[in-house]
Amino acid sequence: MADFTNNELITAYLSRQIREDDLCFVGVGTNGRAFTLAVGMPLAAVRLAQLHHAPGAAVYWGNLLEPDLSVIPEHFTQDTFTQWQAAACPPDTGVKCDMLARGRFDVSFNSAAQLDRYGNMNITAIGDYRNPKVRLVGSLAQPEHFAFVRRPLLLMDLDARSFVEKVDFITSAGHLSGGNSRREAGLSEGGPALVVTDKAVFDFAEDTREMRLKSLHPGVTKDAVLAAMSFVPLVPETIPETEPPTVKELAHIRSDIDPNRILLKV
Amino acid sequence: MADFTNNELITAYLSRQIREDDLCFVGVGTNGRAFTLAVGMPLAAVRLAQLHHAPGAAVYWGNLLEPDLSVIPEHFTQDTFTQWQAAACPPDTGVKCDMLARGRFDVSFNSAAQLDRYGNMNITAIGDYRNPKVRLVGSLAQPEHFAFVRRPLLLMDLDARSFVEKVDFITSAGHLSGGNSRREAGLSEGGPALVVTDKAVFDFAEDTREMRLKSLHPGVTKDAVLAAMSFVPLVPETIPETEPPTVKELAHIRSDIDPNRILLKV
Amino acid sequence: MKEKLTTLESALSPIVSGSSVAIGGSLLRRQPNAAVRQLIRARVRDLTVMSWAGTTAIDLLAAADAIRRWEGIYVGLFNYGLAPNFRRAVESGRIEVRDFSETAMVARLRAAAQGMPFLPIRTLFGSDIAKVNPEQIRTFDCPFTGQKLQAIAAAEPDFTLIHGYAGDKYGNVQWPVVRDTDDMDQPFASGAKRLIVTVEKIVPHEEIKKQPSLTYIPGNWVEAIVEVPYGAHPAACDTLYDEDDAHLRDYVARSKTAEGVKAYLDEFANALPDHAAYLEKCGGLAALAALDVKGRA
Amino acid sequence: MKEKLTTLESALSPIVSGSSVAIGGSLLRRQPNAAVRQLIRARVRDLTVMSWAGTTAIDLLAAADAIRRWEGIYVGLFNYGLAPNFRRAVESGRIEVRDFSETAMVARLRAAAQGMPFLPIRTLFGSDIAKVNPEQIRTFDCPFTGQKLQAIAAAEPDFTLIHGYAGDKYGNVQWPVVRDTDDMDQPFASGAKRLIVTVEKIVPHEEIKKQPSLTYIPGNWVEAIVEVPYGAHPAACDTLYDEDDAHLRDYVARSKTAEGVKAYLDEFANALPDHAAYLEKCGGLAALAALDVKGRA
Repeated sequence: MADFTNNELITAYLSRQIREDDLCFVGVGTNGRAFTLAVGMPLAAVRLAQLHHAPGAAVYWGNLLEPDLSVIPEHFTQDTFTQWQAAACPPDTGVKCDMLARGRFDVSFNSAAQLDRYGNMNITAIGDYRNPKVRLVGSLAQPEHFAFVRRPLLLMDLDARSFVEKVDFITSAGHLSGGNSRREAGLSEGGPALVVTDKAVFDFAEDTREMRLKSLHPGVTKDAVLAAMSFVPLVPETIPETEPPTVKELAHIRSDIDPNRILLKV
Repeated sequence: MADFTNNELITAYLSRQIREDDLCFVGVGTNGRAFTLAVGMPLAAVRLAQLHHAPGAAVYWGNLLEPDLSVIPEHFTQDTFTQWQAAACPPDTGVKCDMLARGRFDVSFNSAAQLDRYGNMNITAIGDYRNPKVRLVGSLAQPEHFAFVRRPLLLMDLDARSFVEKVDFITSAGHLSGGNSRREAGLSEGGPALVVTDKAVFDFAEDTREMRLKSLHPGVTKDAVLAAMSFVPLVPETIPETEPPTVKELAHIRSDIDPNRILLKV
Repeated sequence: MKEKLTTLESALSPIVSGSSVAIGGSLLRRQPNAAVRQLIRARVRDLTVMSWAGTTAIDLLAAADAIRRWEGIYVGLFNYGLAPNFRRAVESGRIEVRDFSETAMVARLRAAAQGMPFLPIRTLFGSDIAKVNPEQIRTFDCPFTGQKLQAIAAAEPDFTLIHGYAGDKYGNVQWPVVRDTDDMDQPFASGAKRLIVTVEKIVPHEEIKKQPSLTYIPGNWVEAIVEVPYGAHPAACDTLYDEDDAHLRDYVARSKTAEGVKAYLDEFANALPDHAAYLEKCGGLAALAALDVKGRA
Repeated sequence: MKEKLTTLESALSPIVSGSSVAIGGSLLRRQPNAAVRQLIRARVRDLTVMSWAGTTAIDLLAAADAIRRWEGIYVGLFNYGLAPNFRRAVESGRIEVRDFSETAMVARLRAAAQGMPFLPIRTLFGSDIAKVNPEQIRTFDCPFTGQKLQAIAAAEPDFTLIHGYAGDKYGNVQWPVVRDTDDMDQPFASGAKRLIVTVEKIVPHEEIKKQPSLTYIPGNWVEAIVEVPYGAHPAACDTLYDEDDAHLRDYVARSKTAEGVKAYLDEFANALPDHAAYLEKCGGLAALAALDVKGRA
């Protein structure tokens, strides 16, 4: 244990969720830890999947479809994106929206200010919508991801302020109030599949659709996980350990994908 | 009289229907006389308007917006269109459709296999739709022109087979059964404005919306007109003569617009 | 990325009698004629065909008695007149037609691309196009304004066939900067279920990825890509070659009778093993180069 | 063609307090910031603003207390965090917001472009975005399938402001072949009622008409065009110059308080007569050239 970093653990875990020919949505924004969560680890995970077991896996990143992930630049200014090579760069973002609504995406990487027991997420407002305590960014395509992507993967650091019993505003409808409520609302099956955090992985119970502790990262206790959440998830009797990265996966991450630690920096 | 051709007369007449800043739809197809009617005289008329009184008048031609009409090539093969210079060439024909539905077009030039008393037109089928005597080309954007263009101008040679009491199939809804029927069907005001033929010009009566003889071309009699129609249009007591082209208009047509008689050939 | 480069035979083999097929191109541009000749060779029948302004591709299929139903905005031969074989088949009742005006057809393609069962328009009030087709064109009330609108059902063909300029082995197809854009190939591709693309030329992916915004059909949407030089012949591929006037005149002349066009089809499709043999039959690449326009690389 | 080249002052003078204005660009690209500073100088208030992913342009307007209502998919400062002034104004109740997800906003823009009062989506079932906005998002039944869909009302702003790369005096605006296309400027332009465009550079029409397919905003749609070099500063114009990191950091720091940003606005907008003075204030063209990326002609 501990001959890999937490980010490497998460990246390798995520990469194993990606299957051959999957089309994966990755965001473009932010910096610092948020960049690592929203961009760095997702890109590294898809690239690892491409090198390791899913050569046909593809990314839609910004408005670049199948960008060349073989070389990662040091800095991400506008011109980095402008000059990035890719298979396609559709005329406007509407094309990506159509592909979402058409069900062409298999995986998305998502994170939120708030996530609740049933995987509903909020990136719009903390407090009352019309008189918010904190106005957040809005919605982007996060509602589309939960509505249309086959396996949305949430990637968030575990924190009692983020993992709440009920989100203040449902930006993206997850499993709503559980059970069959998502289908009854008019949404297709799907919705959030896994929540991958810095301490543990969660899935959602097949029947109630409640968040359920799926595995603990090496060295993390159940109590440490529960202490970092504002609600108590389903906890099975035995909780397996999150499978650590293999030597081969680590070699890919360190030598081929992110030798300069741009993607998994913080 | 007769120091101008019939095509010159029509072209000059059409050009006077075009006002400053009008956006005009012109088609691309066919050859021989059909080319003169669908492409040649319309392009020449808009160009004449640009040179004469409406410098801001523009054409949408094929998928070229504001094509350069200053030089007309000898032949129209595909490469002629490919290389034609224009202000814009939108990504697909859907853009033109949107502009039509949005009401951005002022004038269109139309012709049809059949046109009836109320300006309904047919380019789809002669006889029964499901068992036609003659299958025609379909519809193209002709329904859009009558639905959305402010002043559709019909340009057809007068012929009893074309000017019929009732079209076999309403491709484009003109004034339907007259009176207020067009509005009652859900269409906006507008519809066919003028019918310009080789013998006479028609408009539509304000109240009944019946086709009405508006002017006779120099040297043409009322009887010659009626003999070339399968229905009797409204005929006012006095019928003016179609105003002939001026010396200035003729000079533009002959020297500037169509010196090689490509547009007004047949 | 996944390699999708294959042969015409293999790419088209999933299209069987009874399939529905959208066919790209417009007027005399980029008709997927090489693909159509392969379908004719394969004796596919009873197709439901959708098109924008269809010309040679539709008329050839009609001549081969491969179409049961057609839906679109136009079938004709542009400046060569009406489509003789399509016309004969419709008039004899062998092909059933449903006409759509341009905004209606655009709505159908966009609905499919957007994953919607329909899109609204307000073009066809009073038109018999709507009257004869209540299955695909219905009046409804706007949920906001209450005004009458027309719902147009999405186009959902089993297959979509498009002929493009250049692509890579992963199926990414690019257009040149200056081109004739008077068509709906990108919307057709956007809404396709199973998209089969023929291109004039396969180029290295390294060329494609330098100018990703020229990719109008991403390989991600494509099931199979095939290299077929002069794949639109006797129609044109804008920026590369013009329509073959002599061939088209001959085609029209021989299409005056069903027997005449039968002989044409035997000569130019059925008797030939593949597209290479077709090109030889047309005089070979040397003869076809006479159709090239400046700019062909 | 009609000449539409004018000054920023003249182009924007029709926009008065209470107008609704759609603002183009996305994230740190092509924000029409020069135009926005002119609106601030003109003391326009109570705007209803629509945007895609809005950053500097929206936050500047919020800082100047010019916005009464905002509708769009995002306001923030991309990798510079939340939008401090927009956030403050929303939290204090001075700006009312209505959020739209991306497919919803796309539907709004396309509906406007297509002359439709709405377009359907099926994204927002179960989302509070629909719940708080029955005026613009309504459930209805598909006229064909009977399935539940959501109608999204068309975006119908009085004015649309877009910053582009290069255009001619007739208002035809072109993009470079390789560019960052992650935005909705063309759909915004397609549905605009009164479209005002600023561009980095005015070029001769003769250049434009050689490559008409690069024209993404036809002059026919444009009411006024204005040349404003570095018109997106401190944001970027992809292919020409990058975002101004130092300026943005300073802006964020000064935006910690309402007083701080007031001083910033006085300094960079109110106290300056025009865009030329702004460029001088930012060190002049020589200093700004440090932001240029290779390819600026």
